Amino acid sequence: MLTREQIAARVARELKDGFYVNLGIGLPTLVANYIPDGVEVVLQSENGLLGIGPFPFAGDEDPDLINAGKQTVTEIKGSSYFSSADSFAMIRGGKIDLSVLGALQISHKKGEPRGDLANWMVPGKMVKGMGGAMDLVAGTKRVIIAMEHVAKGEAKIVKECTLPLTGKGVVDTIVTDLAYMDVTPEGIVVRELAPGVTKHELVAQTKAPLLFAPDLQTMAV
Amino acid sequence: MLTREQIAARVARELKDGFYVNLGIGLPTLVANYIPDGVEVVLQSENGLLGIGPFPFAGDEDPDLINAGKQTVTEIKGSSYFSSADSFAMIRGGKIDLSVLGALQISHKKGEPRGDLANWMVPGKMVKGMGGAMDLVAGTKRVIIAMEHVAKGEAKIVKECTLPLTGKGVVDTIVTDLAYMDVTPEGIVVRELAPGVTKHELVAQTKAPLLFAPDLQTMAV
Amino acid sequence: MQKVYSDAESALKGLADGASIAVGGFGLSGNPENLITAVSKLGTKNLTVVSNNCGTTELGLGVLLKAKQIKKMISSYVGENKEFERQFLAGELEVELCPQGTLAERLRAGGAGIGGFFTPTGYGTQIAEGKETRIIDGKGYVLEKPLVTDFAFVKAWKGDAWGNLVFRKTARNFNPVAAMAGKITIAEVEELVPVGALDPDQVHLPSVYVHRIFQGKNYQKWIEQRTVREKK
Amino acid sequence: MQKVYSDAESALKGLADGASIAVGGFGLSGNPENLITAVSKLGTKNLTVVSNNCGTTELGLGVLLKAKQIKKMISSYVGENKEFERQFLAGELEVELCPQGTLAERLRAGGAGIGGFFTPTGYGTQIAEGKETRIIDGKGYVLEKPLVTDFAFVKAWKGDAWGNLVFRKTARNFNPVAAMAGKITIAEVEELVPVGALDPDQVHLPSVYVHRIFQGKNYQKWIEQRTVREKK
Repeated sequence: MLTREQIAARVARELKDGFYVNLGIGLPTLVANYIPDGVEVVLQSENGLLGIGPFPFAGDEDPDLINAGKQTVTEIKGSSYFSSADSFAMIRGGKIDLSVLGALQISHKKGEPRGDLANWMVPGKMVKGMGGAMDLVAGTKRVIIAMEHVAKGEAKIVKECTLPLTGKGVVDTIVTDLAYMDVTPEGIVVRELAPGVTKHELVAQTKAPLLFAPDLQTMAV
Repeated sequence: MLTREQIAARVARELKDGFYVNLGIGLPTLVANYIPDGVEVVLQSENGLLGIGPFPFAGDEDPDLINAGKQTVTEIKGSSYFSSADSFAMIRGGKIDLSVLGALQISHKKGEPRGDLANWMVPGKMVKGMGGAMDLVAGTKRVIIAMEHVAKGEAKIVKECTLPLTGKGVVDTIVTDLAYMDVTPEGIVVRELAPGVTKHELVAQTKAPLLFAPDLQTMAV
Repeated sequence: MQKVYSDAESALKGLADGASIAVGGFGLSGNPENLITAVSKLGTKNLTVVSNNCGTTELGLGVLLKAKQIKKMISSYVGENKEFERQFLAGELEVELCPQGTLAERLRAGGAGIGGFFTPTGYGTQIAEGKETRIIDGKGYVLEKPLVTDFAFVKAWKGDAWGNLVFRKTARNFNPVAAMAGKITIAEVEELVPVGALDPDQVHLPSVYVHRIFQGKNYQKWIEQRTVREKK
Repeated sequence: MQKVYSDAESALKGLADGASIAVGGFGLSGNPENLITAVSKLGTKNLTVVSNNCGTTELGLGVLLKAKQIKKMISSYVGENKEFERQFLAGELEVELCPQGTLAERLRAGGAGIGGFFTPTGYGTQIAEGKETRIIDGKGYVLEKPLVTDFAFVKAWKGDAWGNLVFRKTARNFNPVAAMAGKITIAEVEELVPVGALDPDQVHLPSVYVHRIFQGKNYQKWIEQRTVREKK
């Protein structure tokens, strides 16, 4: 089983030089700490910044410079600022190469190229709002879900999402503490198992059919 | 009968302090020479400038600073530049107070608040394109047509436009060498006659019904 | 051209109960603080507010919410405000949740004279319920409508007396599109400069969108999540 | 990040006969001169070009038209080009006329993932023929579709190695929206600067829209209508 940090590190290996990337709040944000050497990526913040830098040094915080999680950040060289309309133009327009988000539930229907995602509300609980998540999953070229495989004993990869959807047919890849999985028209294909995790354990923790890649690997961590 | 300069001067009297105005190519451009004292207006150029200044002095021409007629111009203090999409956003969005254009034909249907305009093509002749005219008439708050009342002996104010329309229900006011007319749901109302022009003459030169305002004036020139 | 007002109170003339207001800002960043405070003092009621967030429980638009001046919110995320939750569950507050990009585009569309647009955002979700949907080139889209409001409140870094605005860093956010959507747009600025002081190539929002402008004061510029790293 | 090319020729790799290209510029102002010249030399044929104008008979895109490299033009105004008239009347050239604001918005929509939009422009005219129309709140609108092209050619004043662009005065015009619409967007700049040399608040077009960039040379920057006034 992977730690949250290890999940983030595995996702980071999907980054390619020159990628423009949007990282969601929480676990996905950690991906920024594991960008491979020699790979230059530009992090997008949907509130209007291309080129998020690290957190500022104490005393250097600028209330005019925050990320989408309302945290104080910095800008890198080569960054640019723009309005919310311009920010979501590039998101919806497919200009962002990769978006990493968390999930409450994921499901997949055979024949569909991508999976369904629910990550914005639980009926009966207070609705906080979807923020930019619906736009991000609808628009970015590739959507990777980074999450714990099971939440409070409940499987999150399910036959059909019962929670309200964030997007229909939007998930490309799922990275959890147990495995790396690609969504394909044939089904959810397990490509890597976390060290020490068996096929049997993974299947037991998943409420949707899984396919195992012929060249199934143990994940390098 | 008014000269072209006098037509422009009459249109200029419609300008109010603080107006944002777009002037078409040709006669409408002359309106800029007659802006009343104490009235501050900002001229918009649909290729991306708010705040057109006078022509440059010889030697000061800048190929990066032209108006929509591709003429070299200057910028005034308080001006701003923007993209074509942003330019037509403000035009379509009703942020421009007044647009002045020429016409080939104008007609009006009783009951409609505004008149129809044809000014971009003559079938059988080479089509040059509508440029920004269709957007301007569809979007600006008030559209004034500045033109000669008759072209080559043919009336331009007609019962129904026979030429392809630039806009349906878009003309508010018509200023010609013969008269000043407002388009109203009741019909085209003549408010001012040019000095020396009689009602009879005006009617003879117009192929659409005209109403005369109870307080019909002789135009001050 | 007379657009300069002495303060927020005078710039708000004509604001009446029941008005709709588009408000710039993302979280507490880039908020029109002076205008919000002035509306709080005025006590204007039954407002419909279009804003990405609704401040926090105690700050920003949260002040108007707490005083029950807001009848309806159109937002994408309101998780930072506990009072919002209470009023919503008690049925005291109408809420229209709108995806963030759709909200920004609807405000732009309102200012740009667009009658509606097809967006892929929310297709196949409950956001699309009751809305027209359509498959275009094999992809699902939802028809979304423009937003036009009676007033817009925006905050800029610098502005000139004609209303040309320049924003600073991510404090730009929703401010330009809120300005576009307002029938009467009021801008407050940290620094009001003379006409001609701004480089025309560097104006972020042309003056045509701003009807009233004033120099703001006592900016608090709150930080919601102060995150820092250690100097090594 | 590898976006910098040595010249127009190398930046054009992959451009093939039959490609569609969005080209920035208004008249001869803000034209990607180096790219147009390079395509002229390459002799690429059957191009579909989306550009507000088609240069003049001898300059700008007119060069490609004259050499019969263009199969179809999507433009709002082509009155400055006599050869255009000849080819059009002879049936050698397909033409799609599009109102200028609609053209700009279609390019933006293509880059912004909008599937279509309702515009009041052209309602009740022959531009609306064959298109869906609709009355919204009492006003007539036409549904217009986004434009996405294989390539986009844009010209900026300054650009950095990542592709952030800054334009100068009215040479900005259609360049930002052409850049948005291109699947592969190539920018030529008068001055290529190092990453970090541009103020992030003053970038007109973020680098995400630019895939290839090079320092242009020998800019002619033609003037179509040299209009001056006398010094008094």
